[in-house]
Amino acid sequence: MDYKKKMTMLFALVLMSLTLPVYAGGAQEETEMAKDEVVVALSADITSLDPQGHNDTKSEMVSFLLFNRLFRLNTDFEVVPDLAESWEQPSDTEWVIKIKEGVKFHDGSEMTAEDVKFSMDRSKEAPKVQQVLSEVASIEVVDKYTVKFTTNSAFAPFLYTLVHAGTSVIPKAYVESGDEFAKPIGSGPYTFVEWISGDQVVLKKNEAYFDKNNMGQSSTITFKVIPEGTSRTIALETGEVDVVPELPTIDMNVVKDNSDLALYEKPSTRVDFFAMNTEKAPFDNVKVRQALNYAIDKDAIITVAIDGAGVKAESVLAPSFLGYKAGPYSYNPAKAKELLAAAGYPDGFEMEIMTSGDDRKKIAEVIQASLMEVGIKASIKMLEWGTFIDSVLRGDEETLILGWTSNPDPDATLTPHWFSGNIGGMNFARVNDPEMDRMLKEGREELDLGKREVIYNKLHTYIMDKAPWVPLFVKNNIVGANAALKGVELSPQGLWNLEKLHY
Amino acid sequence: MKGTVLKVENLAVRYVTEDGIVQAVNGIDISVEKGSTLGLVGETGAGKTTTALSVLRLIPDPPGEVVSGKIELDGKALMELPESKMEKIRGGLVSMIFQDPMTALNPVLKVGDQIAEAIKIHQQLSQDKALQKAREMLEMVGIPGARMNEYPHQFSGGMKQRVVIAIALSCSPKLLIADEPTTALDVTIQAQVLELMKELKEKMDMAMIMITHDLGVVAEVCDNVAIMYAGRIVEQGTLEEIFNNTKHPYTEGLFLSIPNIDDRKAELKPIRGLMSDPFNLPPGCSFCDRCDYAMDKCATEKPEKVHFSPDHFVECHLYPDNKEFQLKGGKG
Amino acid sequence: MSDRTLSRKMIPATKKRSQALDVWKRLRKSNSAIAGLILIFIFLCLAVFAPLIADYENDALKMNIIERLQSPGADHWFGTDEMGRDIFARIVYGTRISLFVGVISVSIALTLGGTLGAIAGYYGGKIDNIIMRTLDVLLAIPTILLAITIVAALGASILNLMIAVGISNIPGFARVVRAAVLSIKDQEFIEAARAIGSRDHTIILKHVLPNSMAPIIVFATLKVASAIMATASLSFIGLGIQPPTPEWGSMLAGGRAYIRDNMYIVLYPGLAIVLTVLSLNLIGDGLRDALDPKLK
Amino acid sequence: MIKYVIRRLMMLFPVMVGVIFLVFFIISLTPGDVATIILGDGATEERIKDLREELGLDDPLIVQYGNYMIDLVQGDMGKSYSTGLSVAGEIKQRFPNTFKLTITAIFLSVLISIPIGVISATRQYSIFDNIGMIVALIGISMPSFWTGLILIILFSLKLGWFPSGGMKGIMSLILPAFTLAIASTASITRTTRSSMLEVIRQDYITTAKAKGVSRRSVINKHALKNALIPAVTVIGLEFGVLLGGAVLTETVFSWPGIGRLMVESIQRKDTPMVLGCVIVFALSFSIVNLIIDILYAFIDPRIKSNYS
Repeated sequence: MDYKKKMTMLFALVLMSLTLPVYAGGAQEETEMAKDEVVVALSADITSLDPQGHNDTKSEMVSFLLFNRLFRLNTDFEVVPDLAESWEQPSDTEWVIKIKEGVKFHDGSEMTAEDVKFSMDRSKEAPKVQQVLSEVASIEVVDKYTVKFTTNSAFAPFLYTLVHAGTSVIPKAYVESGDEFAKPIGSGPYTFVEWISGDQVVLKKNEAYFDKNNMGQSSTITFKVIPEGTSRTIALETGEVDVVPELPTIDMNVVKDNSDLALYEKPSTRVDFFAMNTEKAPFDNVKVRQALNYAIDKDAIITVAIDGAGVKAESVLAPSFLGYKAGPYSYNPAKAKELLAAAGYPDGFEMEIMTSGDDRKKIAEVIQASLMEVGIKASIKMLEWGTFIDSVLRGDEETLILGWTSNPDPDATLTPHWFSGNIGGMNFARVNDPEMDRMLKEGREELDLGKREVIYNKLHTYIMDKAPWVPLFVKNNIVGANAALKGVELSPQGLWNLEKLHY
Repeated sequence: MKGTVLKVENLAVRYVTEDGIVQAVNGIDISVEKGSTLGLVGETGAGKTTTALSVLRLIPDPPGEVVSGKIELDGKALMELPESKMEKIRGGLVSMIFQDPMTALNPVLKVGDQIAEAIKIHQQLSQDKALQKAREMLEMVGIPGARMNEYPHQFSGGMKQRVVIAIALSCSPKLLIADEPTTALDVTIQAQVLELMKELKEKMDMAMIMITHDLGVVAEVCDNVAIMYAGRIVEQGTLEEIFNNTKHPYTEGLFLSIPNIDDRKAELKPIRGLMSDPFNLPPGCSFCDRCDYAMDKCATEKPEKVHFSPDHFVECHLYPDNKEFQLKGGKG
Repeated sequence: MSDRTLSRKMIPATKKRSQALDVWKRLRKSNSAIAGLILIFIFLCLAVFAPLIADYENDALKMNIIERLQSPGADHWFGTDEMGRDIFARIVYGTRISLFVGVISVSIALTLGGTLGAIAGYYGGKIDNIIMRTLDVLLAIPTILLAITIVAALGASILNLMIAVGISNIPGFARVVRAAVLSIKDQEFIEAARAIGSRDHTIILKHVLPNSMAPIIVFATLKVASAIMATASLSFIGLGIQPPTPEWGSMLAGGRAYIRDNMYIVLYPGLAIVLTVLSLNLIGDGLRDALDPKLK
Repeated sequence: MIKYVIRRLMMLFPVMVGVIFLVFFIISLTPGDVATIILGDGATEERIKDLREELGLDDPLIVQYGNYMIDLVQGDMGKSYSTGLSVAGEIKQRFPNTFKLTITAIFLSVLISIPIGVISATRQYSIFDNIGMIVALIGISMPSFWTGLILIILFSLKLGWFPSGGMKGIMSLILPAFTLAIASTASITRTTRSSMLEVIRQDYITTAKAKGVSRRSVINKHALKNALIPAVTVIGLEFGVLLGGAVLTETVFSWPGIGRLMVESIQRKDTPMVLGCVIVFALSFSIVNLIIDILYAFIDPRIKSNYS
């Protein structure tokens, strides 16, 4: 036998031995004709199956199917009860919540107030989500189905904190068994089957789900990790996946033009913004900040960075928020130049934009180009996410680009961003303004909606006048799905209620 | 004589390289009788190996090409044969032993297999039978049969040359071409190998071409001698004629440049200069610029053959006019 | 043929000149190497004369939303990108960056790796062992992974990119230089230099290195090509050169989402990379063949 | 022979110790505080301090390194900073995928490049030689993510022959393996060609021809085996290139391998995970090269006798 033949044989053998078992799986899959399975494309792998061990939207999607929280948000971002049966507020700082009776975990055991307290206590300690319940001072078991939360102070948006995945209720007995969420037990509409790291998460319908109105619709939901945007769209076109929650905006037309596919679009609550570090010159000068608000061409950003799938942001929150008020700026390079000259920079200056991620890189490029028009030379510094956050917390940046999605109560976004105590935290512009602090406190403690609206109205005007940010745009959530797929619902955060997906 | 085994007529070979054309062999005639040995003598680059490779039709092409010539081996006109037929002839009718036993054996194949391969090709034997025969061949050249499963690097130089000989003789060729078979060996081993070749030649009744630049080797094994210089045979004759009746100044030069055992004080007289540039051979006699006897016409005219006996001829301008001319023998 | 064998045995000084000539003669025979040389020459011209071809600020950097995503045509030979910048202009200026990054990172690797390799090869023994075993550590990590780790640590910038690609290529150069030095250091003219009392560093710099240049040049040529590729790969991971610098790798990585509808956005920078890398490889291969007398 | 293998394996230890130290050092240069990264937004100073203490981040680098090595020797690769999952478990899941991909790619690449190299050498300067070499070189001249995307568009979107990504069955292996393979085809082709060119000029090839061995057989039996020796070395080195290339290919083809894991971990400054990946990369690269060296013995009997 000559060597060529030997090599060929050897190759064939290795190829076979490598792929036979895998191939068997593939063949099996093809014979399964009935479409009772939904495949969801994820842009990154989930980080944890422990609902208190992650704080990212991918893991959240899975957690929402495996676990329940006391409350949940509907597609309009209104708080609706999930596990909670009823609730009352005996005082400004006390919340008594009764959970539904007879809720069973996936292992068949019943959920009690003991589990709720355990989960909330664990949440307060869990590194990734400890900030969620930071306003909660204590949790007590009142009876088998009732718990009482005590907050540090009057806290209007309290219920909104209980929709976070970090407040999912997990069985105390399971956690104490030490399985470390290798095979998580929850109470949700789907049960865990497997997680193949970097590849997929498979969930199976929970036939014994307590909420008959919100039962899982298809027998299996598989989350497939497809990091590359173009590949995600192609997988949707070839039918390898059924729904793409984060469809690249550039591919919207591909989906629109394909009769087998459907495009879903809904405004989000995420504001992408350009923040200036007010501690650093020249951004300590309000005129400079205002100049930049005039100089940056938001329309261009929307066109280039998100292919038109969004609207201009006129203030630091999305328009749907309580007390929203648009700022006074519009694209006007001439005015920007005037302000710069008034601030003592008629020839502009050099500055640095810091950000992270490919999408933001594009935003940065457009801003860079806009600023060039008014004589400002901006350089872009791209950092890895972890490094970026760390630098931002330390205040290393001159300016930065970031986006922020929050729970629908305005305080959840305004306090982190504008309260002076959060410098070194989420107060990206490092604004230390007693007037702002005062208004923020007033807003969070005011339980009357009408009065709150007025307070926040003023706050918006005040912030936009000081102009530490240039709010850029509010992006639409774009979901691409197979046209035959039913139950595709979007909330301001994106694909929502995944248990309803089915053919 | 028992008939002619090899007859080469007007063979010319050239190499076309990037730097120009090398006229390696320029119209030579050779014939080898059955059972006899022809010594092909000359210095490096004279075209000896090229001549040998032409007989096997193994001139690397490109860059080599046979310009003209007829080669008849055992009555077959080789130049006309298709490659497939030629494969049957190589190793079957004619075999070759190469200069450097160190590189002539494939380092990654067992020696037994290398011998058996030739046997299998030419005698259509099964693998087992061929290996059996290979073992016999190995023993015939004086190597224990058990060593046939070893690899070439496990053998010494002399042993390797014996293996090469075993390969060459494995199919009892009619003609054996030995290209400086002893040059690369130690002096003591040289004699052994020569002796072995001589012995096997007699035993198998082969004809042989012994390519060498060593006149000692020639004296030892050859019946006839052809002296090559720059692609031409400048003098040819029987051993006796060449050694005792030297005619060509180049032949004389060769003799004068070997040390004389009988007279150790005798001064060596090497041939002066280097061989002419093979890219650019002079129009006349190629040897003329190194020749002590050179005349004006040597530089411009090619010398003709001058016969002294049916077998003995020389190509030199000294003789056509004066057949009695005697070389000075280094004394002048 | 015999005279050629002789010429190779001549003394190094004359050998060098005749060898260079010889190499050039043989290189000239290789059509593909010549094609490579011509292409590289064109790219070099583009790099040098970029300002005559296109305006950096206006064509390559300035955003022009109205003209974004235009297909190749008379106004924009290679079309425009998502910000309306002229792709041709960006490619022309990108030539500067790509060649610069390739050459500098290889120079870093060559200087550091070459020094280590030369010392290891020349002194041998313990020093050789220590240097080469240490480099084994670098060698055990695949080049690109090492580069990624280093860029991640230093932060993405042109300089850091060159440092990372340079460092990760050190062991390769050390090995090649060491082998070249080993093959030359025991030759007689080195002995001769030592005999007349030349110092070690003089011997290495004046005698050993110039005579072992051939394989190093080949290796360096090929490595410039792979450095350009590595830069593109790093861009894909998001560790490439920062915008708006027109660099081919980041143009490719940044434009890849447009591959469906506006293929030309990634087609031309891709072709620029392919052609440059290809021609460097062709030159390297041609040189290698031309320098290797065995392959004639 | 066994002695040799053992000695080579022993030599791996100092190398791995060095590799781990090097990576430890490089990652320590990476800006960003792990504790802050893990805790993310809104973490209190106190919590960050606690976590730093818990992870031993305030210890000098050398102490951290020592602790890591002590755990490693006991078979504990630690837990991922970002997910809390066991590094060993994660790698156990991911590495076979990368291995499957790279091995298939190596075989594809060998299958393509050896014949091209051999034919190019036997027909030096012919059209085939020129075109073959240029095609092989174009392979290494294309950025693999670019090639990958083009292949996906062509073969899964337009033609529907292969899945666009993921890891399901032999079909899903082909595109990524091919993408990876073409990047290393050139150097193997190049080496095969030049060593073949050298080999077919050797005396023993003339010997074989003089024996009457046919042209085919001379190439396949006598020349190829000798020419493969240098080619095999390059195949070993290319394995490293392929492992590196896997980083990109795995992303484009959604292949759940260790290359992607490593890059993601670097970006999260997940030191234990990065170290785990690097160890596995370096080990497999070194072991493949050891296997290659042993393979020599089967091709080249001269080397076998040198083992001691």
